[in-house]
Amino acid sequence: MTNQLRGDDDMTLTAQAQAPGTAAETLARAEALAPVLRERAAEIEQHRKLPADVVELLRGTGVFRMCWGREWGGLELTSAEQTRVVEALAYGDASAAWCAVIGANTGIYSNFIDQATAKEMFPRTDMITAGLLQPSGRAERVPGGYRLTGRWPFGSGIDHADWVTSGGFVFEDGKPYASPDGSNPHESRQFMVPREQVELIDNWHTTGLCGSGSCDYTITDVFVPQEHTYSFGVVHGRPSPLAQPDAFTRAMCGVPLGVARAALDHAREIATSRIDRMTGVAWADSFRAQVTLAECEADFNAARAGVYTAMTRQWEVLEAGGTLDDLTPDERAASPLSWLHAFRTARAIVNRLYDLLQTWSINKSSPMDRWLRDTTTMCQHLIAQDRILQSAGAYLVGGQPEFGISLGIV
Amino acid sequence: MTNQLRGDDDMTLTAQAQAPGTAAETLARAEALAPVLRERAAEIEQHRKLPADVVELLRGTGVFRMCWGREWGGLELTSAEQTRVVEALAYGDASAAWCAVIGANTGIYSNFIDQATAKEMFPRTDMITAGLLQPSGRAERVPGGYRLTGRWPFGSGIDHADWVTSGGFVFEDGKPYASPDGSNPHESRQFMVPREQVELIDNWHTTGLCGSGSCDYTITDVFVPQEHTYSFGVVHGRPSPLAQPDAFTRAMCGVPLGVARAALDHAREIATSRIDRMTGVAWADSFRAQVTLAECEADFNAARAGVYTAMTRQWEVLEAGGTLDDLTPDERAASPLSWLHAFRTARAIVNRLYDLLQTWSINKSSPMDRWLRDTTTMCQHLIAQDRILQSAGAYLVGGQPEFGISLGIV
Amino acid sequence: MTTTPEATAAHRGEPDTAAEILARARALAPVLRERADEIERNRKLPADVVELLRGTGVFRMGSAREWGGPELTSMDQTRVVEALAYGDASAAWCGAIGSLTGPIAEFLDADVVKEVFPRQDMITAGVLVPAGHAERVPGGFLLTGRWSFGSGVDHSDWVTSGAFVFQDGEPYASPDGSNPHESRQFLVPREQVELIDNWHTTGLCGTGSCDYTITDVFVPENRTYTFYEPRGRLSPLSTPDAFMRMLCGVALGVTRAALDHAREIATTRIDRMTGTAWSDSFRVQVALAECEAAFHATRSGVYGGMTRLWEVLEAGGEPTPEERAASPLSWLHAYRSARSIVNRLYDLLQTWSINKSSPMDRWLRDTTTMCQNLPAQDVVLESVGAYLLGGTPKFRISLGITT
Amino acid sequence: MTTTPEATAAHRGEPDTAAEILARARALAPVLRERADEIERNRKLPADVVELLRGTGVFRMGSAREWGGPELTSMDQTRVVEALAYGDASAAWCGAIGSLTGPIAEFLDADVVKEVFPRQDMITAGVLVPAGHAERVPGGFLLTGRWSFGSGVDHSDWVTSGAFVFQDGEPYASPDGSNPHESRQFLVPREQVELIDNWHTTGLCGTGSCDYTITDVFVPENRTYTFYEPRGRLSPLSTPDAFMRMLCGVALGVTRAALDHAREIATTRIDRMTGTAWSDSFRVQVALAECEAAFHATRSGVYGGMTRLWEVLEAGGEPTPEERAASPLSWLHAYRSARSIVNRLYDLLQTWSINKSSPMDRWLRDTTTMCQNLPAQDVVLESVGAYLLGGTPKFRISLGITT
Repeated sequence: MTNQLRGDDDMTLTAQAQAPGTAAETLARAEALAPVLRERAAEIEQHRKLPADVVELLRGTGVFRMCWGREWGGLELTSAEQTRVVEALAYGDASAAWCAVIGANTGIYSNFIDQATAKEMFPRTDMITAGLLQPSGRAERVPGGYRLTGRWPFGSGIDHADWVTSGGFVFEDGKPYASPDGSNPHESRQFMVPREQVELIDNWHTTGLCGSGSCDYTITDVFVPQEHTYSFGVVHGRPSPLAQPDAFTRAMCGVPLGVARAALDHAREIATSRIDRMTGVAWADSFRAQVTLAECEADFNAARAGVYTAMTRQWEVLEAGGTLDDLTPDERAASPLSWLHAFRTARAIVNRLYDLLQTWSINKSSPMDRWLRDTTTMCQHLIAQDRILQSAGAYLVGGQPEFGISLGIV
Repeated sequence: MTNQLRGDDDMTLTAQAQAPGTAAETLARAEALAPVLRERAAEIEQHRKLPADVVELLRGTGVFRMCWGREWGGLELTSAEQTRVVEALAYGDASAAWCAVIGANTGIYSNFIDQATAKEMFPRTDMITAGLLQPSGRAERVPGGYRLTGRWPFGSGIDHADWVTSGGFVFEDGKPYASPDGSNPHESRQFMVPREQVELIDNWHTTGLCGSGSCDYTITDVFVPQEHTYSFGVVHGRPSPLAQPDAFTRAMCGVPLGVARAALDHAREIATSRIDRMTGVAWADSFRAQVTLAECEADFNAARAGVYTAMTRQWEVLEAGGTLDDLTPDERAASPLSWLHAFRTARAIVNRLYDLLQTWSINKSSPMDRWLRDTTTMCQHLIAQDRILQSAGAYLVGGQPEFGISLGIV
Repeated sequence: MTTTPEATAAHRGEPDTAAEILARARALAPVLRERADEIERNRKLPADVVELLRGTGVFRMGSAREWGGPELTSMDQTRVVEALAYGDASAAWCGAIGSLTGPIAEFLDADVVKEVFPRQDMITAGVLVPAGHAERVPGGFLLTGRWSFGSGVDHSDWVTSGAFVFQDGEPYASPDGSNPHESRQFLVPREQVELIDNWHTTGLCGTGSCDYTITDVFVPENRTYTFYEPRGRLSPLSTPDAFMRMLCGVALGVTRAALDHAREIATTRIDRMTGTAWSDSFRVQVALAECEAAFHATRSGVYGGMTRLWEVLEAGGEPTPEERAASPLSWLHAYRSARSIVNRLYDLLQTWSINKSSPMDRWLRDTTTMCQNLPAQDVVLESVGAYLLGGTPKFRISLGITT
Repeated sequence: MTTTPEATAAHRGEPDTAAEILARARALAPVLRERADEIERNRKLPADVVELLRGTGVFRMGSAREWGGPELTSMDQTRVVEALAYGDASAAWCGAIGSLTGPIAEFLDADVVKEVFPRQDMITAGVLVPAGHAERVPGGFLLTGRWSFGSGVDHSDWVTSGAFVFQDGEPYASPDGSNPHESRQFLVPREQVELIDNWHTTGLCGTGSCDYTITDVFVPENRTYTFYEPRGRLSPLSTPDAFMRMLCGVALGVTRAALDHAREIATTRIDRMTGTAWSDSFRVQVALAECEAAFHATRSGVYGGMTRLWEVLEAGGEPTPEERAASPLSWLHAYRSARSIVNRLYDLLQTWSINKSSPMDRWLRDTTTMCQNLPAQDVVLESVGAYLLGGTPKFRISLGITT
């Protein structure tokens, strides 16, 4: 009843043999899948990665196709539409939504890869790429490509991926390789490797987001052809708002927003009917419940509006053919700041609601337990770290951002 | 009734012709003076410095004598006793208490000055020293002393002082003067100058602490004899817990603690009798008032206990002949951290109580208005700045403290 | 010759578009900033500042097209108030309050509107809370009472005041039994109102929000109204919460001003003790970025909720509970975030904030005082919470509930 | 031959001083830390861990001298609980709960104490909230009910449970008219209690705080008691709030452990992206120092308030309202500060916190769960606020009010 993320569409899951063709249909399927994900959340958590059929359920919503351009047969959703889909999935389960948004980025990566090669690599637009972009591996230049070796942490969804993308520093004859144009004393690139050539290490035992399977992985002396490597500084695809270096982090904040909305609805539903045992007062008439819920709603509304406002403005400018430099500094900083704010606000809301429900929260049978752990864990992701504040703040006052890519500065 | 700082002593103000002889008597006089200060708070604020007779009322409590050793005829209160006296005065008025604790430090400075000179400079132990210790002036070495010139900000209570102490960098022949032992490439010292040789600049117009008269002042080419200069690195007086470089900042946190207690008592008194106009519910039965007041009490108790616990432990060690190095790192860091925590907690409490009382707070006739502005302003003092956190944190993890003196590291 | 009211307004050179009013408000902001100290000391707006405000069109921005007004949306009105508050909070506050003339006209009969508001830039001020006593007499009421917090009453043309209705000294119940003790709003000419000079406050000092009294003044029946009976054209401005919507622009404008001030300082300052540039300092970078993040979310929440509510109301629809709730929650969030951001920036600038010559001093006091205003009080949270949980909201007007 | 009980205890090698118990608790902490993961997975204390705890003397620390116990002050008891919690929160929680045997003895007749507690290191656990039904029968009561959150019941010797008293199926009123429906505590041997395996929680997972039932068990009159009728020597431990005093040591011990853990890491870590040592990072320095400041104040508040209350009670005095209020407020403050500090440190260590191999994961979950325990709930604030304002406190026992 209070689920703002639910549409009126009563599409059944069986209808999904046919791929969705519109943003509305994808969103409707995501909304329809949410209760299924909610029911399976405990199982997903115990599995410590998505069960194979859950991956297929996600695929059926079209989420993995949402970032691909129309010319590829993709859905080409706007960032705002993508985020709504992610919210809808996270309303069901955070780990599933996390893997969904990671996998959906495949369409974005394709913009940075040689287009003919991309067509070979991705015969279908619902294929999944996973991996860690931060350069943690070592790539030795060899004729026609590189030999890649390394260990990367946090490979969310990698087990069910088709391709693995990994950041690596480039070496030549064992020495750091500098960019020929002198721009970078030690170049790093992204390397695409088929899933089969990657070894997983079963070490994803965490406070929350337990089902995302974000384990470490290794790649050992694998040959990667030059055309399977790319850099976010060079666009090969059609210029579009999604062919931008910050594009792949935009929709992630749908995960905390969806979880927070779920927790708000859960707490409201309980508060609507509960009676305080000690005093006999209905929670609906209790100052404590009223004020806590209203404060959380206020924070949620602002955090969510901040995300969509920044995202919509950015899309307008980019779609009109502009670049991120055409945004005002405030507008440009607003993007990463709104993501961080969504993560942190979602977690604060879940903490407050956990306390509102007191001992009703602590049992594993309550979703509050999982949401508390999920939001705490996702706030440790780079996107919610102080480094994002540092970078945006430095950008605004003329200092040196530690992590410029969050502002689309490559 | 709820005034925890008030004793049972009903000593009248007229009895104060006789100087107090004990900590208890000084505290009792401070408590007796508090209501007088409260009544005159608006006048003190408008005056932008303490009226002359208020200075005399403070002198009558013995506060200015509290840091002097017994051998000087002083009261030699422990740091904890001093802080209680300051709390009692701040319960009446923050600006008066601020000037009191500044002036009271005279007895501490005397430990670092040649003792024969100090006896000449301070024929009485209720004389007042004020000034800014951070080196902002320039002192040229000349035969027998220095010629001092400079402008210093924040000279709290300087107008009614007998002596002015000011930090200055030392120069010789116009060049930075290095310590002969090589320890300091550019030496700085404290310079004691009679009040008459100091010019005040009437620029103390602030959010709060308006009555402290903490204006800028200048000293222009004044000769300061060598023996009227000192450094906190060299003790001339009898070794004592007060002959320590951090001693003069210890009791300052009595000001925010006294103000917070005053605000708590004020809010409690009001909440005990007020009825909510819209609903007819007594505030005494209102969840909002109950929880706000109790949270503020909890925070206050902890902040205050933190101050006295650290202070008492430090005193024990120092009185037994130990040094600050005999404290554990945690104990040593606890001192400046507990001061900062008292300042910031007091301000947070006053803010919450201001909101509890809503439109009853905003009028200048409510003390909440002044307390809000006072606590906000005092939190900008170095003692409550992030620099203190940085210094204590760096000390605990082996980094470089920016402001070591807060930890007694000269 | 037929003349549309818009043409008339344009003919007189009065600002008649959102863009024009907003541009004039922005142009006035630096003037207001310069005069902020004087406005504060005056404890009410100086007469010429009132005229400067009038010149921007702020007082007419809520007037309907059919009366010759520009009828700005709530969003545009809020932008105007923000722009003024960027200059001075007290001036913007009085600007927002004074702009209620237009919306109030929607609750009066057309002939009364023509009589009392011959121009669209007249100022109505007053206190809506029923604090007075109105005795029914032939043709109207005898009004007596004392009201608190009458922002801008001194420079107003008309004063609107809430009062309980009595008949023969007894509480007057609605004839239809819906209300055991009716209350109404009463419009009284400024000249019949006495001011009490008691506005001495922490902040918003220049709003002149003093108490006022009205004593035995006859108010004709048709100069009284209730928010439950709009008589003009129904519009998103004729619901009772419309009066409070744009007021939170004051909080947003002050915060933006404080952020810009702090950023400007941070760009050039060097830390004396360590020699580090503030632009390279983690402390400064993170504090500013956190404040920007909070501000961006807060402001987006205000405009996002307001735009959605406007769309629904304009289409004649019924807002969902979430849409209704979002509106007062976003106001409260604006006031409280403004204050917490200003506090944080005040601390960021440390002793550079405390002097009266720094605008941080005024902004701290202004935002603190604003947070004591009804739309920022806990009662809003309590009421919205009750509404969402099926309890009984105390402050229903904030939710635009008229039934 | 006369033997004092203390001598006997010493003879048996049992720890009989605060110093000795504290030393043993500290020595056990690293063992508990190593076994924390196993304790958590077991969802209750493994049997040998219970014996390790027994060996420290924690279960006997509240037993009076006249029974051969060491009768630690509340402050010393809290220190012991802190020391255990430095190792593992669940073990410390059960240690604290199990130590209630001594205080409970003060509410029983001496001959009953000799019978039910032949040794001072026996464990009593259970739920004091009256959730059961006790029918008066000749010589005692027939007890039936289901209780939630029975921490440590599985390894206990005796189970104490609150229940409402009935006579002939009707609520039983106190003969003196003071209470329309009396409730009492009932002591039942562990064997007569059934456990329900439903303790699956966010944190404090190893406490085994599952539901339990008692069905139609006869409890002799003299194995029942109320906290309003102490029968032993009056002491600061025989007031009803004494049961909760030392429990907040769990929160303090966990926080100290987390602080030490974070400090140790911060001393050596280098930021990968910038190459800056954490020991030189403003972010790290300030976060750690703020947490230390909050911890120091919180802990001082607990011991300061507790010491003062102890002094007054021991001297037979009546605490002031502020002294009474300080006690439950300091517990709540300990739980809530612990959690906020652990959250802050969890974020400080970022992705190094999330893995189950980091103790931060467990401490985050433990402190979150602890905050849902009654002494950390808003009802404490509400009750203390009501008490200080002259309203009606709901949770009077936290204030030690028995009248």
